[in-house]
Amino acid sequence: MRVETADIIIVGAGGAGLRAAIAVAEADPNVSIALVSKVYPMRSHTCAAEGGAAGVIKSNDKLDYHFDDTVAGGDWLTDQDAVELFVNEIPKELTQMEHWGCPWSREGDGHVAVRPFGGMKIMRTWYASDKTGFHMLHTLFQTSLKYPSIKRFDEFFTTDLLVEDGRCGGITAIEMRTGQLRTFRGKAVIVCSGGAGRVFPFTTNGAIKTGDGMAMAYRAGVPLKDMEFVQYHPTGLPGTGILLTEGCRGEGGYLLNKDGYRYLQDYGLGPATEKPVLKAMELGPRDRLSQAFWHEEKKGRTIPTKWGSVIHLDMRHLGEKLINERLPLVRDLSRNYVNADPVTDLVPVRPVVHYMMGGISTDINGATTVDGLYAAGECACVSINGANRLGSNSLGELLVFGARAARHAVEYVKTARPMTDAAATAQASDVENRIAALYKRTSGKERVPALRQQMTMSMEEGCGIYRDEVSLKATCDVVAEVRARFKDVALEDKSYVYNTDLFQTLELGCMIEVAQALVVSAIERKESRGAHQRLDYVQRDDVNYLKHSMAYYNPNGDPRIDYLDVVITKSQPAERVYGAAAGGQVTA
Amino acid sequence: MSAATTDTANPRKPYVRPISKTSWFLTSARYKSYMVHEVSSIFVALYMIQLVAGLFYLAAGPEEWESYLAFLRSPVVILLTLVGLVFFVIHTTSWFKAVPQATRIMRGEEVLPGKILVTAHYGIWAAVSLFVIILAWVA
Amino acid sequence: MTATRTIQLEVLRYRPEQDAKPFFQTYAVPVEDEWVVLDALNYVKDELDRTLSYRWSCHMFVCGSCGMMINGEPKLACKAFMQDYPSGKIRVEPLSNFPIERDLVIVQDDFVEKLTAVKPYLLPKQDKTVEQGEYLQTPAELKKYKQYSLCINCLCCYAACPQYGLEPSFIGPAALTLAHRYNTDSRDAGPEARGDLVAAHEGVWACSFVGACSQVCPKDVDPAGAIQQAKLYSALNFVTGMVKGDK
Amino acid sequence: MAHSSRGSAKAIPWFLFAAGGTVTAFVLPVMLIVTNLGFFPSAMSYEGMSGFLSWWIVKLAVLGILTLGLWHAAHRLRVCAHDFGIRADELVAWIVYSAAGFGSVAAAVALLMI
Ligand SMILES: Cc1cc2nc3c(=O)[nH]c(=O)nc-3n(C[C@H](O)[C@H](O)[C@H](O)COP(=O)(O)OP(=O)(O)OC[C@H]3O[C@@H](n4cnc5c(N)ncnc54)[C@H](O)[C@@H]3O)c2cc1C
Ligand code: SF4
Ligand code: F3S
Ligand code: FES
Repeated sequence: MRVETADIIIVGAGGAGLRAAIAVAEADPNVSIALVSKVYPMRSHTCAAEGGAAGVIKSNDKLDYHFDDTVAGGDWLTDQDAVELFVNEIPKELTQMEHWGCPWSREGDGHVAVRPFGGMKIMRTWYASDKTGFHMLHTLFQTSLKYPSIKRFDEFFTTDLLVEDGRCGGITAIEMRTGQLRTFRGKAVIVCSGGAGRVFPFTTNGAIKTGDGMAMAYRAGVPLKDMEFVQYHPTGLPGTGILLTEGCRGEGGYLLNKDGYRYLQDYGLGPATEKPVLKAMELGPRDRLSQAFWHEEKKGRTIPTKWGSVIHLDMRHLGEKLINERLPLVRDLSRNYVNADPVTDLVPVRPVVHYMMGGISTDINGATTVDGLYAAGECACVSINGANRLGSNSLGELLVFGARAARHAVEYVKTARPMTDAAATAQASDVENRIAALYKRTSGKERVPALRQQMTMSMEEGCGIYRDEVSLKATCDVVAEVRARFKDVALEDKSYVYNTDLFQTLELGCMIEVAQALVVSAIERKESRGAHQRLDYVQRDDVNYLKHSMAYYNPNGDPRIDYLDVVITKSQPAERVYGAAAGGQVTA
Repeated sequence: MSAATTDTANPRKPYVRPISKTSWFLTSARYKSYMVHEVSSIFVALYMIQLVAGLFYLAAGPEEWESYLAFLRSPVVILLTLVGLVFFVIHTTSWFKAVPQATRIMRGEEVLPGKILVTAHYGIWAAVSLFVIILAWVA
Repeated sequence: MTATRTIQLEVLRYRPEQDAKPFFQTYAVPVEDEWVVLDALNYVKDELDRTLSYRWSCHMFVCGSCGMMINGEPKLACKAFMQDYPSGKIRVEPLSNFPIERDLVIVQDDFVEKLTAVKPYLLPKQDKTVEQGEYLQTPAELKKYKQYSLCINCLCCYAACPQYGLEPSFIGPAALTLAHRYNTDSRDAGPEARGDLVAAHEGVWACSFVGACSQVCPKDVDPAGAIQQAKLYSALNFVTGMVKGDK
Repeated sequence: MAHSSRGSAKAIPWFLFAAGGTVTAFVLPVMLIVTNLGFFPSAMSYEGMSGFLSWWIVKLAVLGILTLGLWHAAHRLRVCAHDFGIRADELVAWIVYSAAGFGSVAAAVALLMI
């Protein structure tokens, strides 16, 4: 088997992976980097992020305000040391992006502009019209081309981490165009493989967001933290799940039920003012908005369509000029996919799975419980998002913690002992045999698409916006069953060159593990907090559950769930207030 | 077969589709219309040669000039003229169409809309043409 | 979900391990009106034929993965709506002008190398540390290059450009456009700092302004326009260089 | 850089091509009508024409149109040859540009003779 070596191996070339690679290159040009990604970097799902990235820069704002919004937004399940670090570092990171050429939208005097975002008390979200993630990703990718120490392995599908004695020494990855398995040996591995929204059927996440890195780390013994917290974004297009950014509401869009009524005022988010007020109405946090939809649906006040119930997003009063300038992609998507022009029509929307608050458990340096193994970006959980991420915090997160993990890894590799050849070879050949078995198995009883569909549907049914013991148990059973049946899948495509049947199969394997960690964590959390809302335990329970759930892999059954204390420094848990009482700034 | 997951053999064999170097432009309407405006240059060249020759005839005196005019009246030249005219108009319109792409003018914060540029070109074209015709008329 | 009609999806297949050359395979696919061609391909992949390979991810025309020839036109499969193909027959092929790796998957190394070669990153005019804050840029200065920064690298323009097909050394529309994007950024030191690959024979001068690139671009980037402007820059640069006598 | 000398050799002809394209776009259609279709016998008469061309400013304008038109056509013909599959670009360039140069000089000479 061919072996590649590098000091630091980065799995994933999205926002987090690229930021990490550049940080390594800048910290020490002599540290060699292998940047491994299953898609070309610019295809990574960071490109889909629309709205913006929050960072304190304007004179009316304070780091403490960003801290408070984030901690409260996360329903106090955030680690406050991490949040503090995050809000301190993000303005520098965003400025750095500017220095690398990111085309941030500007004010008349040439300073970067900020826009309002849900759950934020003050306008602080930097944006590049409504293509922020796209511009950030391309800026990072193009900037990364400057550094000779970054060696890219585009379209290499990582299958496993190589771990010996609690120390990570590399990965195995399949070169997609030859089907050949390769070993990558290194002293540190940074996993930046993105989220896992695809474990649900209706999601804003791209096809590649299948939780591969989470599953790899999990199988290698690293706990997945807070997996039960799944963010539904309130405004996805019915049918496709394509996202209409929160910027739509930030700029002043309304959410209307079937009677044309701004129903959010009935859910503690009012009063309904004409101009948007931060932290109120449409600018409330995502968990609250998605939950309000669920209640409206139960009351029969949503509009039924072939793609499920919808409510309307009304942007007509914003005018064509503003929409073209600040929300051009939204207009493009709505016109194309639901045949509604926001300038003149109401746009149908519904909540859609968007983001995983949970992920690979790390400390504030991105380090995991395995030495030399780091994680950053959406696949990781440093706990700045807690029980509910605020929109526009994750683009910042992947910069801050991508760079931190990288810098820490650069220090680590200076003294790290490499893994032994024997162990690396043995593990790699296990992987090789596993894949060979997939090829050899003939006429498997099970088909990948059918298993995937069965699993994702049951996730939506039993583990959605609202959950209870019964629904969760049912989903848990389905996932366990799918996991068992997955052992019988056989490849229907036996070729080696760009075999997407193989990759979808490996991805399904990862999704099953992630789904199981998710459902079991959800069953065990017997309270309602942030995005985790239980119909059978409707209150937040700080006595028993002001803790992170930690799911540990179990090859033969349900994961073991353990708990870890939340880091609280200066903000004691309190009630989350939105609407008039939150005292948010009136925008524009 | 598991061997192919190691590097014993490289199974790649990228396929390159052949492109004809001499007839590629027949494969799409878009390319054909491009070739039409490229070919207009043949007529521009012919016309320029005709004009330069005409100058020499003019310099040579009235009789020579008369023979030049007679040449212009021959059916072949008339036919070529008519075809050339079509190509010239195609050249003009396709050239104008491309103007906003090749020149971006900022007006304050906005890029000057292409339509204005194109319209202006048509306006100037009309004015120039009218001017030449009047000049020829009064002569 | 009731399918409204069935279409014939003709897909150019090529499996390097078995086929000497590509061939068309037809699938009967029940489609919904709201679907895009990518949904039809996903239907084939899930229900009819696991061996079909193609790239896709975002399904919202922003990742640039799913460029392919659809009825002869380079398009994003996630932006090709069923309603626009009423005839009931859709022909899908890998992007023209690129080698076929397999089925609808093309080899795109060439583009990535060219993109790298044009130095598509900011070469700042002025040195400023992060602590000193952002470079100022007015909305008008932003607008000057913004359109050219919208390229998603989908390569539809390369598939449309005959000059690239004929002369693969041509740097091509998207890479040149990105070079121009930085050259015209008010924060950038400009064309001279970027070296003169753009002004080389295989740079802007290999473009004969066919314009097909801009006609097919799903993001209205207008690479043809960017290249013509870059020609003017290069030519002016050359002339001023000659006058100054440093070429 | 090796690139630049080769590449930039196209800068000057391209300038002339672009300028010529613009000028010809405005004037050629109407000029062709006037000169070749017999609608304007008095303007096209010997007296009319030589009188017209006795003005220096007119000579200059005509020279400008002819030179730019020739270079425009030459450059486009070079591209055309390439598009029709003729790959001897250097040779083609030499031929068409020489022809355009020769034509421009000839036009100047003829104008001086008038
Ligand atoms: C539609 C949408 C809009 C959003 N809008 C915003 C917003 O406005 N503001 C905000 O802050 N956040 C937003 N988010 C969230 C944010 O965009 C993501 O959390 C973030 O981009 C994730 O970045 P990442 O680098 O962690 O992962 P990604 O960008 O998803 O990158 C993952 C990388 O890992 C690689 N990879 C994965 N698996 C493997 C494997 N097995 N082998 C090799 N490589 C692998 C992939 O190839 C890819 O390169 C949005 C998300 C979505 C979906
Ligand atoms: S310029 Fe347009 S067509 Fe070309 S790669 Fe970029 S987005 Fe695609
Ligand atoms: S199609 Fe090709 S020739 Fe130029 S204008 Fe576009 S790059
Ligand atoms: S799937 Fe991303 S552009 Fe089509």
